[in-house]
Order: sequence, then structure tokens, then C-alpha cells
Amino acid sequence: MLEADNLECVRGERRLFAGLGFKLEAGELLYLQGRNGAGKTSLLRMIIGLLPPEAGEIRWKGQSIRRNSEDFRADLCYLGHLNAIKEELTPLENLLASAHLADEALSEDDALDALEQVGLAGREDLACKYLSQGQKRRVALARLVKERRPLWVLDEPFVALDVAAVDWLAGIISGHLQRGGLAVMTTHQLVAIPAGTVRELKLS
Amino acid sequence: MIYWNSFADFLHMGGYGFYVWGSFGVTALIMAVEPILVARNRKTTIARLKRQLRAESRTPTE
Amino acid sequence: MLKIIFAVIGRDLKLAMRRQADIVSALFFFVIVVSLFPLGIGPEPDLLRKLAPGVLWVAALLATMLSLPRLFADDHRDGTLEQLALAPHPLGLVVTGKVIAHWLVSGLPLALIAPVLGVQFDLTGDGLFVLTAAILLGTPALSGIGAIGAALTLGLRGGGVLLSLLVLPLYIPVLIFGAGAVDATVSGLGGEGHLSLLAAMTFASLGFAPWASAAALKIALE
Amino acid sequence: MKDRFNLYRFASPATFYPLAGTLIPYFAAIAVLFGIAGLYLGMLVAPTDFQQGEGYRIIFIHVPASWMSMFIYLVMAFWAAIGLAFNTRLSGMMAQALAPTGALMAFLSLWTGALWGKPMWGTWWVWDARLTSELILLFLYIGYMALTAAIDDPRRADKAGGLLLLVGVVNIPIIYFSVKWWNTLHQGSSVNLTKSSMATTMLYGMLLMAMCFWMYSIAVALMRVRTIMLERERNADWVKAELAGDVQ
Repeated sequence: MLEADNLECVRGERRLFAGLGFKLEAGELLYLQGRNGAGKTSLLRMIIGLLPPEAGEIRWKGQSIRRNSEDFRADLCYLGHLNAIKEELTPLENLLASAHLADEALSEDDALDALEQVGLAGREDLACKYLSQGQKRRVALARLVKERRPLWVLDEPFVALDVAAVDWLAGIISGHLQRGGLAVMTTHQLVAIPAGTVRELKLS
Repeated sequence: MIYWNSFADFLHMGGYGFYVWGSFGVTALIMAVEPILVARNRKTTIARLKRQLRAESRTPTE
Repeated sequence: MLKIIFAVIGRDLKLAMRRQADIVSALFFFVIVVSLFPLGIGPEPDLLRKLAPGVLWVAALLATMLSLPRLFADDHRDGTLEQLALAPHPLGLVVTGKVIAHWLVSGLPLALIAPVLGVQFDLTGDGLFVLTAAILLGTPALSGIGAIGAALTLGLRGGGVLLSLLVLPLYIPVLIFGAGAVDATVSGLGGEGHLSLLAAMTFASLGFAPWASAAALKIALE
Repeated sequence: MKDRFNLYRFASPATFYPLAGTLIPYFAAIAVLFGIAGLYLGMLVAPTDFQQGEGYRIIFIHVPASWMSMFIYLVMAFWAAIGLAFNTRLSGMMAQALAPTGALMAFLSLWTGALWGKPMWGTWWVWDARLTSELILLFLYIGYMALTAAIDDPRRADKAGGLLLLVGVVNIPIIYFSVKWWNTLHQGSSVNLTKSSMATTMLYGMLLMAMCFWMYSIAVALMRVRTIMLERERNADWVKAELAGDVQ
């Protein structure tokens, strides 16, 4: 499904990696590892198509993601280290707005349900600027609850989550893999994902 | 062939000397200074890059 | 295609409504700058009438510049810009929506308050009408061209000043025809020609600028 | 196919750097020759202009400087288009190397225009279409240089600057015609290659001076681009080899 060939990444004047490739099939999870500055985030940005690789190609369902970018983006869900939520909007509005902009059907009930799952029941109508950092992160993660697009790209999803939340998120990701989804993520802590095949890619 | 009767006429430019020579003077100045600045910039850049190169070869990074 | 544009407009308007202070302060900036001019140049009605179009237009340009740096910067800072760029639509359409929303909260209020300020400058019926029409027709072009500058300077040090440096020269045609329309009307020549040129510029820039801005945003997001 | 190959070969900094180094003295020499010939014709041989007296001689630098200021902007936009389309490294460097020279040409055009305007129109500055457009062109140059200087990553600087240049090129005609419409005080275009209102010696003098400015601009831009190349490619092997040798 998702393949990368011979990728090369140059940032500034440093070559972060070259000749990098991987293959990921339905139900598989790819862990990107490496110390800080090894190019994990750059590789993630290449995979989501924001950073053009210096050399090489990434293909989704056999098609180059740069050529068929709109079809690819329709299958992609990206969660960056920024929460991508608007402080002025309530958690509910945030969820609905991001689904709306991504052309996804998300009913208000589903959105409320997702917020309840991340433990934000009762705060749906409070502007996000009144929430704590952890709660804001959970608003961002709530997007994943009803997310059915096949490819998830997650940048450090477990950071700053308590143990219960880590377990919950691992469950969400395995559910996604069980449904035949794919996931690529960077992480410092290796979290056991109960379902799916886990592959690792070490950037040195 | 040459239009001017004397050098003084040439400098005087029929009363427009200030304007004509003001234009030509500034142009000449710029065209002389710009290459000098570019050349100097080149020299300092090369010197700096050489220093960096030497520093790198002394302490191999990573 | 229209759906995504409306979705973006709806979101940006909702955000702007939650942050009305920004709209109001840009509007007050416009009012204050315009009101300072008579204090600087004297109260003779003839002189003021002559200066009115230029003063109002320059103030409108500056008021637009005030809100431009935040056009993409807020979305960039909280990560929503990435999400917009990853939405399964051409980014140019998203930017079109943002430009229209920017005009609705920054250009439209200027046009609405311009007649009141025109009265301060002793403009009369026709002049006031054409002034309003010109600002109404010309400000979308300001938002559009400004979006290119905002996208190019996204995330840079001193982005605001740089933005003015890049964008203000490109605003000159709008300024000339915008102020010219009022001048022509006041002097009895009729401002229709200017207004149609302004409208042409607005359509051209709304067609062209979002795509140039989208290209600049992609560069900034790399 | 063969041309394409050559283009790519010369677009590589490692090839272009020594080539530029060899070419610079030639361009400089040609510029000096054209300059001498142009000044001889324009300043010594050409007769006076019956309308403007000797003051018209400013034309021999005013017009070439104005031409070059516009031409350089077009060349920069050309490089920008190439760079954005083919992602070649050289194009951005060329655009950046040309910008300061273009800005200086625009400045010279304004300076000489003012010195010409004072005796002819009695004022240093008139808001006429060409002077105003030239001023705006200078702003565009400054904007380009400020933008590329503000971006740390050279590739992003190239791309963003390139985009700005293309936007500028689209806008220049619009700006020019709007300013022209706004005020047409200036005398009509005085150079017309088919039917010239100027004496032939004057025309030749001016064309020679234009060639001189052109060659000068190329020489200076090549000098500058060589420095930019060393700086940008400092980790490439050819630069290290170059620096290890005795570079000047």
C-alpha cells in the first residue's frame, strides 16, 4: 500500500538520510526511531507530502503521492506534534470543523461520543483556551476515535499522556490496524500495540 | 571630429556641467565600488570557509 | 469546490467573531489615521475635498496591512495550516476561502465606515457613493495580493515589516484607480471607468493570488 | 536531448564555477572597451542637442541604467521560473547574484533622472510615469533582497524569492500602465529603432553604453554568484578541493 524508495533528505546543508526505503501493507504499523535530529520528523513530512524528497519516491496504492496528491490526502490522517486545534473554538466545534475541512462526514453525536471517550465529557462547550495542555492534546486525539481513513501518520502521539491515556490510544491504534488500516509513527517510548504487525525503521 | 573646442568647454558642458558630471561621477563611483565590494566579500567568504574547513578536518565531527 | 471555500469562510468568520477586538482595532486605526489628516493640513474644505480620496485609500491600505500578518500566522502556529494543506482539496481553494473571509472582516467594515469619514472631508453625495463603491470593489484585491505577501513572510523574523515592504508596492494600481475614481467623480468626469478597472483587478487578483499564495505556503511548510 | 544534457551540465555549480571564473575577465574587458567607445562617441564626438543643450548627455547613462534595471529584473524572473520549474540550484543563486546590481541600476536611473530633470523641467523629481515606475522597481528589488535575506534556509529563500519575482513580473506592466495613466508628463519615448528622433552618433553612443552596462552587469553578477556558490556548496567536494588550492 505505502512504499518508499531510495529516499534522500537534505535539510539546510546536512544530508539526514539517503537510500531509505520501506514497504507497509494493510494492518501494519511502522515505528520510526532515531535520536533527535536524525530526520524522523522530516521523513514524516515527506510521507504526508509536505516535504518533497531530494531523491526517491513515495507511492500510495502504487501511485506517486506527489502526482496523485489529492487522492492520497483523502486517505491520509495526520496528527502532528502541534494540536491543530483553535483556542477560540470549543472542543466540539474543533472536531466538527476539522472533519468538515477534511471533507469527512462526522455527526455531532459521533463527535460528542469521541470527546466522551477521551474524558472531555462536560467540557464540549468550553472554549479550548480554558483547557489544560493535557486536555487540549486529548481534543486533538479525539479526532482519531471516529477516523476511518486508511493511513494514519502520527508524530509522537504518546508524548505527555498519562498511563491510562497511553493504553487507550494504543487500543485506538490497534483497532485501526485490525480494520486493515496502516499507521506510521515516531515515538520515543515503545508502546506495545496489541494488534497488527509492527515494523521498525531506525534512522541513524 | 571632436565636438569640443577646449577642455574647459568640455567640463562646462554648456552650463550643465554640474548635472552631467554629477550623473557620470556617481555612476563611475558605483561601478568602481561595486566590484571592489564584491571582491572583498569574496575574500572574506573564502577566508571564513577555509577556517571552517580547517576546523572540521582537525576535529572530525560525528 | 464551493463547499470547501464556504467551509473555510465559515470557520474563519467564526474565529473572527470570537476575537472581535482585532476587527474593531483595525477599524479604529482607519478612523484615527483619516481623522488625523485634517489636523495636520488644516480645515479648508476645498483642500480636504481634494485630499479625501488619497487619504482614505492610503489609510485603507495601512489598515489592511495591519491584519495581514495574522492571515496565516495563527493557523501556522497551532498546526491547523498543515491540516488545511493536507485536506483533500487544492490548497488554492482553501486560500481563496481565507482571502474572502479576510475581506469580510477587514475590507468590508472599511467600506461601510468610509462614507462617514468622507463627510468629515466635505465630500458630497456622488463622491461619497463612489468612494464607498471603490473601497468595496478594491479591498478584495488588497486581501488577495496581501495573502501572497503573508504567505511568503510566514514564520520569518520581522515578518510584519517585510510584509509591508513586499506588498505595498503591489498595491499601487489599486490605490491609483481607487482614489482616481473618486477624483474623477468629484471633478465631474465620471468614475465608472475606474470602478470597472478596479473590479477587473479584484477579479484578476482573486483568481490569481490564492494560487500564488498556496505555492508560497507550500514552500513555507516544507 | 543533447542540448538538454548540456543545459543540466552547465547548471551544475561544479561546472559553472570555473566557467564563470574564466569568463569574468572577458566580460570585464568587453565592458571597458564598449565603455570607452561609448564615452568617446557620446561625450566627445556627438553634437549638442538643439532642444536640451549639453544636458542631454546624461542620456548616455540614464537610458542604459534604466534598461538594465528592467532587463535584470526580467532575467531574474526568468531564472526564478527555471528554478521553480526544474528545481535547479544554480537558478536561485543567479537571481540572488543579479539583484544588488539590478537595484544599483535602478538607483542610478533615478539619480541620473533627477539630475536630468532639474535643468530640463526645473525640478529634481516629477511624479511622471517612468520615474515613478522606476522607483517602484527599486522597491521591488529591495523587497526581493530583504525577503531572501530574511530566510535562513537557502532553498526556501530561492523558492520564495522566485515566487515573489514572478508575482512582480506579472505586476510590473499593470503598475506601469496605471502609473502612466495617472500622469503622463514625461516626453515620449525618445528611442525608436526604426525612426529615430536622435542623431545617429547619439544613438550609437547610447547603444554602446548600453552594451557596456550589460557586460558590466554580467561580470559583476558572475563574480557574486561564484561567492554564493562557494558559500552554499561548502560541503561539496569540489568546493573543498577549490578551497584547498590557492583560490583568489
